[in-house]
Amino acid sequence: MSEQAAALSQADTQLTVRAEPFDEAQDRPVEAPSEGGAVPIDAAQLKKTLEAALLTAQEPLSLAELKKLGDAPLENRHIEELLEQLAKEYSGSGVELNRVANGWRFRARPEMQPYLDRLNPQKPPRYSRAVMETLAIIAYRQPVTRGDIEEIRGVAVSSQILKTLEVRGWIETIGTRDTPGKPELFATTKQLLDDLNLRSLQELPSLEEIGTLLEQGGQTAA
Amino acid sequence: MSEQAAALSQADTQLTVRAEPFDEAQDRPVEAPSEGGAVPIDAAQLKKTLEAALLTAQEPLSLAELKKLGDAPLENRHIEELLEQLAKEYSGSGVELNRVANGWRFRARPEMQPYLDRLNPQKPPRYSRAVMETLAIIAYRQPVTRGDIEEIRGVAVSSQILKTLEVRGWIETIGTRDTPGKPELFATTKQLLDDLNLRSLQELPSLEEIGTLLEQGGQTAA
Amino acid sequence: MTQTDLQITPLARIHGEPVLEMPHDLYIPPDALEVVLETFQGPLDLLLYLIRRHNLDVLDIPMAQLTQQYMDYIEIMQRNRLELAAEYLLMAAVLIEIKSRMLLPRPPKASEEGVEDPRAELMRRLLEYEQMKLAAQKLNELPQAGRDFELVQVLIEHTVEQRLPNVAVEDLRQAWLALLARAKQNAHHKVRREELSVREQMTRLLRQLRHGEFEVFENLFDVSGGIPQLVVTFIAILELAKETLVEISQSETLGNIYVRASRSLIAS
Repeated sequence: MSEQAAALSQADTQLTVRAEPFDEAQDRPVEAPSEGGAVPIDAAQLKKTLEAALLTAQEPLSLAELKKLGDAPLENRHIEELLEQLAKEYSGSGVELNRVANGWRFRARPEMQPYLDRLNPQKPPRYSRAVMETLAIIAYRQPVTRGDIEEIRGVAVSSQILKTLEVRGWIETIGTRDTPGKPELFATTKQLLDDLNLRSLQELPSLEEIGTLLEQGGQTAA
Repeated sequence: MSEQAAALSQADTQLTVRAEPFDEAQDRPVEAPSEGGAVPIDAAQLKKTLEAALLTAQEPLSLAELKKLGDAPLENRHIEELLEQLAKEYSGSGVELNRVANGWRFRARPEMQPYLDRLNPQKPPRYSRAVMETLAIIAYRQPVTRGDIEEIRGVAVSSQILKTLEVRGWIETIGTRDTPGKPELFATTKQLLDDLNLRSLQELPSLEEIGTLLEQGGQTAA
Repeated sequence: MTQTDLQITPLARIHGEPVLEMPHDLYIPPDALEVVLETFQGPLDLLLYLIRRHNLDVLDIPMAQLTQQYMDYIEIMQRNRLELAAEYLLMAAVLIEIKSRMLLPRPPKASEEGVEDPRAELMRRLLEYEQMKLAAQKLNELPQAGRDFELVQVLIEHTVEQRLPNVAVEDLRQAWLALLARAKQNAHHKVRREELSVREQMTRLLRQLRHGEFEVFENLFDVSGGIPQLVVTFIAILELAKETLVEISQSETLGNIYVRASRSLIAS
């Protein structure tokens, strides 16, 4: 680390253009001199800075931004060369350096994702009680209108709830009831049966059975 | 990349213990077999996974969490060995792998900061003396009540100060003192240590080291 | 009153210029004083400043001198009508009290037992505060995440689409159970138990009739389903008729019976 620091402070003071460009990887003069552009002296140092910047950035960094990291004006191709070297250095690692639309950025290799998911096991999301009850009502009492659902639940049913179930492909409107306001009639879809792994609605627990369950709780059935 | 994927899926299926441990770096049998412990076969693969996890994590990762990345049960020392190897591999780079209070995490080397600041000129505000003094008192005298802090500082401590530190995640209430009014007891968090790149409170500058006016003035201590 | 202490931190900066000591001239711009006042963290901080600035011995504070200086300071503040925190006035009282106690002759008996120096408590507090003040400086010098170094955070691209909740049959059962339980509490919300198969057939029939055209009655039945199925379908049709969801018509006696969805049912 102190070595690092030393290298850095050296870089701070030495950033002038060296006449003979060095191949940093091999640390000897490059055979073919580059096309006369100014070569940043401490390419290794600059590469390290690019690396730190890219690893800490939350967004892709454009070449224009990356250029700010040099102490002297830099040409795009110099930066790009270094970025390609970096990308190569990371080729055996768990992350990769990619060029994307708005610049360059690191990302975890997609193959790593199953492992990384173990660290953030997203708890499977759950539907609210309101959603589940609405679904149950539609499943058991279809076709029903929103009014029917509200009557059974005893509370208003938000459009959001129905929307959630519709977007999921579990309910659909199959018409309207011929009463004032022409309320829409909701029914469950085949998709729901598929997702519940049922062949038909009759495979849902029968209401009789449910009633029994409830009575075990010491209450009288309605 | 597809090579990567192949390697990974191979690792998935191959995770049994190999009789003859391989030196991954050289890919040939190791001379001295390890002390009879189960050696995770694809150490290189695991290291890559650790690397990806640590580079992508938002928080330091504990050994317990890192263990989840292995396909087979792992011993702490195996993980630690790999982490140390990783840290060494990054020693020449712009970032470093540190162990802090909550586990292991990568950070950009502090020497990089002047460069990184060019990309992100807005710095977090420096805290006022009042905030820092309050933090120091909580850090060195914890657990303390607001009254204790006021006693030491000789002035009222505004709720705003405590709020600032709480919101930053640096202090928390860990209970109440059993005196009239049941004042809350404040202590510092692991987050504070993480943010200061420390493993434990003992790594804070010691009070002896800090000294006082007394010694600075060259006067004799009582 | 030596003024050689070079290590004093500036009292304040006014227009970028460090103010190292209280101005001696008669006129002190009030805003300057306000800045000065703000630089002190309280009476202990001010006392420490005075002690250091005048090279006083913390362990043997000349109370008369310190008190005088402190009072001068307070007076300037008050003369300029700056609002002084109560703590500053309280400290003034403490200092005067200590000073007066030190003027009192010590009771001979008590001196043998080593009566506590009236300044002891003040000294203890000054030392403790100073230690924390220095500790705060040290803490502030430690590299801080975000301020002095950046944390690495590489993107994980979550290619998986948004996860949807899983629902099991059991969840539906539980939901219905909850409804039933509630319905029982409110007796007027009667939940009838009904053959599910009828409702299922009702939905199936409505779907079949969606096109809005008349359908021959017989075509609504799936003969392969067996007799129970036929019965259930029949009941479903009656139920639909009852709920005015379908119209049933027969143009002549013994002629074909046609069924179609109510006009309103036909989704646009």
